[in-house]
Amino acid sequence: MTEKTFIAGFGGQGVISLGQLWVYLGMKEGLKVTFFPFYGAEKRGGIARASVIVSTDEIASPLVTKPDSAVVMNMDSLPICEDIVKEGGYLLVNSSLVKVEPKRKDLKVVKVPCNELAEKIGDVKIANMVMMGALAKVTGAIKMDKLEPVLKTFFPESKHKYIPSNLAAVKAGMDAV
Amino acid sequence: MTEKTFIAGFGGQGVISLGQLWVYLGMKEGLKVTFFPFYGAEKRGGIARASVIVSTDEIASPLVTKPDSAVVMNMDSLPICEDIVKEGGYLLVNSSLVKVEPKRKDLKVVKVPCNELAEKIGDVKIANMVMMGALAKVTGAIKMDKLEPVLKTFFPESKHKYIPSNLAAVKAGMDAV
Amino acid sequence: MAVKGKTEIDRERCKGCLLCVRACPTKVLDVDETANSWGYYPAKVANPDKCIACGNCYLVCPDVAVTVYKL
Amino acid sequence: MAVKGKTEIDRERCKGCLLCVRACPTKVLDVDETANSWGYYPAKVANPDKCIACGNCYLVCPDVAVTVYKL
Amino acid sequence: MAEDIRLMKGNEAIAEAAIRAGCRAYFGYPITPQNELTAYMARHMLDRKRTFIQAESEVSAINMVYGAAAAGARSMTSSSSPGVSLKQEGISYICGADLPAVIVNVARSGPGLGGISPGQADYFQSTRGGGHGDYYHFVLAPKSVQEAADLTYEAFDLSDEWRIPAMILADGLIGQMMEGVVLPAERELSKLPKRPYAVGDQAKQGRPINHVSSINLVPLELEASVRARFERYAKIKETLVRYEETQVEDADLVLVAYGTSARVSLGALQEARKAGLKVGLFRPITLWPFPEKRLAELAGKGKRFLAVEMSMGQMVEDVRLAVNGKAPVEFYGRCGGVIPTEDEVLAAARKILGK
Amino acid sequence: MAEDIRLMKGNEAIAEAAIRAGCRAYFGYPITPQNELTAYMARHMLDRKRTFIQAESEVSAINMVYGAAAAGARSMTSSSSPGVSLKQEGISYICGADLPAVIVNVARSGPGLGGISPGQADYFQSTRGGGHGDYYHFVLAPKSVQEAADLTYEAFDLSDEWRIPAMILADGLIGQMMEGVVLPAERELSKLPKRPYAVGDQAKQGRPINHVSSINLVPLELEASVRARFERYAKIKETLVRYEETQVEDADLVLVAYGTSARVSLGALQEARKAGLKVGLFRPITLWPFPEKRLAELAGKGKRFLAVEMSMGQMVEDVRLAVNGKAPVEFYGRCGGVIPTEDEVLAAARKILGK
Amino acid sequence: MELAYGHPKSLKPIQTKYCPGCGHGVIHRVIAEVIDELGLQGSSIITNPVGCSIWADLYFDFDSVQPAHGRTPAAATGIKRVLPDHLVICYQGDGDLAAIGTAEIIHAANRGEKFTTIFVNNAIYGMTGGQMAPTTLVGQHATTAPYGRDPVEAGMGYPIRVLEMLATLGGTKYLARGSVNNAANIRKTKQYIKKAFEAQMRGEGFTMVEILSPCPTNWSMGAGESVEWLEKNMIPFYALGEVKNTLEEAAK
Amino acid sequence: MELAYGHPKSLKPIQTKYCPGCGHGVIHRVIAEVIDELGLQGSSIITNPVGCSIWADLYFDFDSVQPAHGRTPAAATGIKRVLPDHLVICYQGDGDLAAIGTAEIIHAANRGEKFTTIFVNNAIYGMTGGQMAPTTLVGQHATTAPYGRDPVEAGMGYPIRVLEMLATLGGTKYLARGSVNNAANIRKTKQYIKKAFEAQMRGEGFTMVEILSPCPTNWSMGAGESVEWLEKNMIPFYALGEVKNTLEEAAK
Ligand SMILES: Cc1ncc(C[n+]2csc(CCOP(=O)(O)OP(=O)(O)O)c2C)c(N)n1
Ligand SMILES: Cc1ncc(C[n+]2csc(CCOP(=O)(O)OP(=O)(O)O)c2C)c(N)n1
Ligand code: SF4
Ligand code: SF4
Ligand code: SF4
Ligand code: SF4
Ligand code: SF4
Ligand code: SF4
Ligand SMILES: [Mg+2]
Ligand SMILES: [Mg+2]
Repeated sequence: MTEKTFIAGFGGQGVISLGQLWVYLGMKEGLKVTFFPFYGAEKRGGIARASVIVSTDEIASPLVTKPDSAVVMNMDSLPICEDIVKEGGYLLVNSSLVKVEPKRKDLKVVKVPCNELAEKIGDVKIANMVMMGALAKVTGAIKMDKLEPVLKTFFPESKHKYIPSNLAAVKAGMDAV
Repeated sequence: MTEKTFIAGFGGQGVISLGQLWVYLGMKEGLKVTFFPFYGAEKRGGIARASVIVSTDEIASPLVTKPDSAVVMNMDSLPICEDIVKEGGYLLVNSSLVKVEPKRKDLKVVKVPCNELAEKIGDVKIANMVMMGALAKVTGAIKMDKLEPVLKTFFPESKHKYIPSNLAAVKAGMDAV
Repeated sequence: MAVKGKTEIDRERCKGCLLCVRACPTKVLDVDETANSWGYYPAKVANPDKCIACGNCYLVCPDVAVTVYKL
Repeated sequence: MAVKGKTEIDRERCKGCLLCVRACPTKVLDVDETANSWGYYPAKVANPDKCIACGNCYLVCPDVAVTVYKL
Repeated sequence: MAEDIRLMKGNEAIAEAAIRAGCRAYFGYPITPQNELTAYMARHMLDRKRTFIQAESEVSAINMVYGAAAAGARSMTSSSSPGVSLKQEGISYICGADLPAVIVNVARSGPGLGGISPGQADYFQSTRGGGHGDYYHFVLAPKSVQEAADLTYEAFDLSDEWRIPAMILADGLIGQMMEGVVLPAERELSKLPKRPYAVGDQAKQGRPINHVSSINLVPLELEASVRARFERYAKIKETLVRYEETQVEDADLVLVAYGTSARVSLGALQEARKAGLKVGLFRPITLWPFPEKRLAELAGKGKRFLAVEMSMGQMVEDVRLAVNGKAPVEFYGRCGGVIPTEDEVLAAARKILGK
Repeated sequence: MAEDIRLMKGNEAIAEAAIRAGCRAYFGYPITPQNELTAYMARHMLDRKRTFIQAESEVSAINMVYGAAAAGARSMTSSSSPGVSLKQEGISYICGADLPAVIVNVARSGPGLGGISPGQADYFQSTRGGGHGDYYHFVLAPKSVQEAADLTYEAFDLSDEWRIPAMILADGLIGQMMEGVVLPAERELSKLPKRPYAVGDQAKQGRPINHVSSINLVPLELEASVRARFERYAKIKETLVRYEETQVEDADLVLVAYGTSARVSLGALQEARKAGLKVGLFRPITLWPFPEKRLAELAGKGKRFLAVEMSMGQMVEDVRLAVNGKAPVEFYGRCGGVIPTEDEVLAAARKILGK
Repeated sequence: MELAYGHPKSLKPIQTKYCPGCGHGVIHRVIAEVIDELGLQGSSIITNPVGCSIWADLYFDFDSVQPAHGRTPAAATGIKRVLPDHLVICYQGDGDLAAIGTAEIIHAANRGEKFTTIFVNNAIYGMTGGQMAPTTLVGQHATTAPYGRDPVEAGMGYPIRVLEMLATLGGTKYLARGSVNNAANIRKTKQYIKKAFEAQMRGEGFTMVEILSPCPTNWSMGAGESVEWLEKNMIPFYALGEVKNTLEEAAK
Repeated sequence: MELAYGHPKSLKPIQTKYCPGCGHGVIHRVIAEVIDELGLQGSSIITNPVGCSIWADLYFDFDSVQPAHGRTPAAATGIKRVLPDHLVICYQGDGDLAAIGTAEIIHAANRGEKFTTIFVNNAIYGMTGGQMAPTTLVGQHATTAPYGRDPVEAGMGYPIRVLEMLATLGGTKYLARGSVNNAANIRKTKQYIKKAFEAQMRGEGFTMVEILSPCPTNWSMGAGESVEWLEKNMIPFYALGEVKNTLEEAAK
């Protein structure tokens, strides 16, 4: 199994932490993983992108140029993601912000109203966690069966108070698809 | 004709200017010339050496490692010069300062009491010019027939007053051998 | 107090730092409730009548998003 | 003036700068008329009796060619 | 759940590995894309009361390394391309003085300010002495975060053993990406190899005085010292060459690539094999000493070669020198911070194979 | 009496030729064995009210050149090996910004402080970008004082025409020796080629604003600009390669050498011919672009090659790359400031020829 | 209705890449205003440094040159010597000027190079993401001073008052320190810059204006908060005003 | 008969390569004397710069390191940080310290590095044959200032008073200027050096002694004459004495 995912959004949407946590979970499940952020020179705002791969085998190129799945967190990111997903791949769209339809017809489009679901849980900042739940569910790449203990090792002690809402967000994402 | 000469003495004996003037004269007589000083890092004192070549043909290596003639201006310089002069070459020795006999028997040793002759003319600093006269005479490499006009172009106006004594020194050197 | 002014904010140029709001002595300016196309919540002219054309808002604006007229 | 001194110059170490000669308050030192093996004309102790062991010659000598004793 | 694996950026893994290898003094100057390395060192070296200095420039940093190394400490600096150019004089000095040191280049794209995206166009500078004079030093090129940590750790030992600095040449992708890494064990500072030539504690050690320098104005003596160094180089070339081969044995075409390019090339190889093309991958791990013998051997077996680089063609010269006309050597490269894709490399391979 | 011949040091001849070529701004920092060059410039540039600055360092000097070149002036710096290492970042910038400039390296022996005697161990640094990134620049290697003057003079034109800096790579012997030289004619400053891309007088010229820079953070754009530069390189390689051959046609063994080594090799050749050995000499004048085609051609004719260098073997790699296995390439070198003698080279030649 | 304050001609009307509240924007505008007032747009050249202002060329509507990090004064020297009748502005950040470029600024100043340095002191490395600068205050946090700048135990050195240091040099003619924290200080800063540019055009010698400027991003603060931090911490240490003024005009 | 003044232990009894009358020799001896007096021969390290004193290691009888030109303070920083209990001496010429090494000395000083810099100011580049140094006086001739140093027309800059510049930095604890022109000043210079070394061993911060020193060769003068020139020209410009002294000992 190899799942190559391309994640795109704007700065502040938690694209980077989504990617990092995704591969961290993969690693904890015994998979090989890579995470590569796009690093620009702007300090605030602007685009945020990451290539993430989780695999049972050794990973060749860490750069995801033909993803199995792509995550579209905002409007701007739709064209680029649509452009590169492999034939028949997954396109996970944050439907809270992305209001247009993808043009390609071969893709398995999965709409997740991340912001709304996150807001329901009480914090729009965990929209990315909602998306992660959805991604796990549709790709099956990561089981997420030991999510809670793993989150405890990922977050520093001081942030453990956010774990319940994160768990809820992931669950909401899984349930939404 | 190619005359490769190695000149050695100590700093202050005019080794560098002897070499430079020698090649300048050669150049003015239409020869190809090269002059290469040994440059050390000490500022004052120490050894002074130069490789000089005058030739009717294009000059290959400017480094004189097997000289046709060698000029020994002081005691210290004798061993090194004796070491490298070619079989049967000229060894011109400043006999005012060099009191020992060369060991090699194949060389044409020419003794020139440069300091004494120069002092006679009135300035020990032109001992090097005495040697140049001798060198020209024994090697025949440079005619020195237009010495006076050439010296005028070599020396800046301010030093033209020294030309007569220089001429006298060269002549003394020629006459001495 | 005699001088009256009119201030314009370029919503798209504005990055919502609100330094102008802070700098305005007469509280003409305030933050807008809708974001511009970059996602910033720009400053807006909330109390146009109070403007005295002092230029403070223009001076402190890092994005030359303000124009001030004397009426 | 009570103190009497004795100065020695290391002829071979000396480079003939004559700073010691210049520095000696009592004119103990002078230039030598024969060169050392480097070709330098070193300083020499010309008037040994005048030495007051003030150390000036030692202090100014760039070549540590001077030794001064108190008698 | 795998144990003891940490998810780290390449930059951080290099830093942590250096600390565990016994790095006692780090000197750096900020530059993208290696800033996490310097930041990591700031925190963790200070925590351990070891020396961390943000130097006033890359030039200072490399010369601080020179001093610290001369004083006996395992020392390190890191930078990225323009900053490494500034270190060239210093590197030449370190080589000339036979000092161990570790230098990390998380390379970006040049020339000039260029861009901050990953690049491999510092190969010439790294492997052929961008500085003046006759010298070489180790150049180790990791392909992963794990290898970045491992090679950094080893670099300190190699460098100490041979009195030759070791450079880790990682491109920006290796520095910026995160992967799982198992970190090497922490070395005890007191058990690191001694440096009898270092300055310090002279009386305590009761030894003659030491002088660390690269100067010799007597040509024959200087030549002798250069030749002695080249004898060490020759021994290193015999014993320390390192590379990795993937399906090279039966390959018609061997991709030659290091670092990120090798990762991409491996992907291309996998695609090629699926398509029935006999493609192999030869990955130099030591760029200096370059695995020239093994490449020459492979060339003798009738294979063709395709060098893949994130440059306009630099390592390919070493491949050509190794192959020495015995087989065709082609080149595919991207530059300016563009990372080649697996498809592009596959296409280049297909073109050569005519399939 | 030959007319207009002046007896000059190589260093002085380079300086005077630069002035005559229209050098308007010189920036240097003292270093042996090129000090006469800086001193000559001090006197004669000041005399002409042109810009002479003794910079605070070599780093500053090359960046002053960058500024002056960007402002449209023919500009120059000179140094020797360690100083040239310090200029590598700046050279990379100049190349990245497509600016003309002339850089002189009167090379000594390294690495590190090394010695001050002549060396040729900066060949790699000069020809393969000691700085970071993909770039090349002209490297011209004079063999005599005359050629030092001529190549310097020409370097300004080449550099202006191609917007690529030109380096004069002369070893300390070329810089220090005196020979007769006929100097080129003085160029009128007002008639030098214009630089429409330079900054200054924007309103007067009524043009859009100019920006001189080497930065581009968009990888595809940066790649395009690098590729555009490499297209110029390709054209240069087609048209501007320069070399000198001596008795190569019938030679069994071709000595390949530049600068001082070529002079020594010529002497060895003469001795060899006297002894009836068919030895020739191939002297690259442009080290970049290297005369690889011609060497390949000669290699096809069954000749053998002996590269002679004042280094541990650097240019020999270019010879090997050019010959590409078609003929044996041997190497004879001295280093550390030792200049090989004619006898040594002859002996090396004899050994290869088995005579 | 009369325009009182509007976009200067010498600045292009485009969105900058600077973070919200970044001081560079104000400083750019003030420079452009002075150039407009002096009528020098067509004969001005700016050297924009490696730092956040590396894109200054995108914004200023006149010629520009982008030199290597810290070598801005060296490049400006080359430019000004070749084009002595131009207004040459050497724009620098505190990393560029006071760390890697220390030698270059000191010697350009000492030679009395006739360009004007605009020194943007934000007490941090902006572009590279918040490392310690030579001007970082004692105790201030940075990624490379994770426990705050510690001059003694960690040997990180003290914040450098650049103008006071340069004032010891013979070639410096006019050195002033402004700030962009409020309208009054921005007006003063503009006056300093104008004096410096005028002196440059009279060919007087080295002129420099240091400007205290917020970097909300790397100070990890909001824009307003960062202005307050600047006022509370920077201004007390970096005293505002003319540090040295030996201009002929001043002598009169 | 009692030895009053003799060869110090920490200096090898060999002929130096320095020119007759060169100040480096005196300075070497004084350093060695102080080290002898403090009993530090076995735990001292000197960094000898690129300059005429590049051979200092031949003369001093303790460990030494030869760094790249101008980077002497950077190397000394590396050494001292690794060996904090050693006496580390950073020996520098004026070209090394005040030109190419400007950034290095300023930042080492500002960091308060706990080594002592001995700064030999001979107002010229000795080793390379007489080029202008940053400390060359106005009007003084040099091969690169053939008509004399001309700060205005030729833009060659002014002689830099390094200590006065460094005094503005927080890390500097003790800065003094001596001279080797006569016995009295040599004695004073030795006191300065001793204070600096003692402060270093107490771990106080950056200490530096500048020493005015003749270079008869490149000044084209005899030894005696060069001492006079120094007295007449250098001392009036480079005032002797302690420029800054904030040592704990002084505070007491
Ligand atoms: C030789 C070199 N070293 C380091 C860098 C990385 N770098 C880019 S900007 C910068 C510092 C910027 O800080 P500052 O000068 O204070 O400007 P600011 O961004 O704060 O305005 C550094 C270190 C570089 N580009 N080149
Ligand atoms: C990078 C570099 N640049 C230049 C030189 C040449 N160089 C050797 S010594 C020296 C200057 C010496 O002057 P100073 O520091 O004043 O020492 P002094 O000889 O006067 O004691 C220079 C420029 C060098 N060796 N390395
Ligand atoms: S100061 Fe300018 S950018 Fe900031 S909120 Fe006001 S108008 Fe917008
Ligand atoms: S001009 Fe003055 S009063 Fe008017 S909005 Fe701006 S700051 Fe307020
Ligand atoms: S000072 Fe020393 S070197 Fe000079 S003359 Fe006197 S003893 Fe000799
Ligand atoms: S010790 Fe004093 S008195 Fe004696 S010789 Fe020396 S300087 Fe003269
Ligand atoms: S990082 Fe700081 S200096 Fe850079 S643009 Fe943002 S606020 Fe301005
Ligand atoms: S050149 Fe000057 S500094 Fe150097 S040894 Fe001679 S006198 Fe001393
Ligand atoms: Mg800053
Ligand atoms: Mg000096």
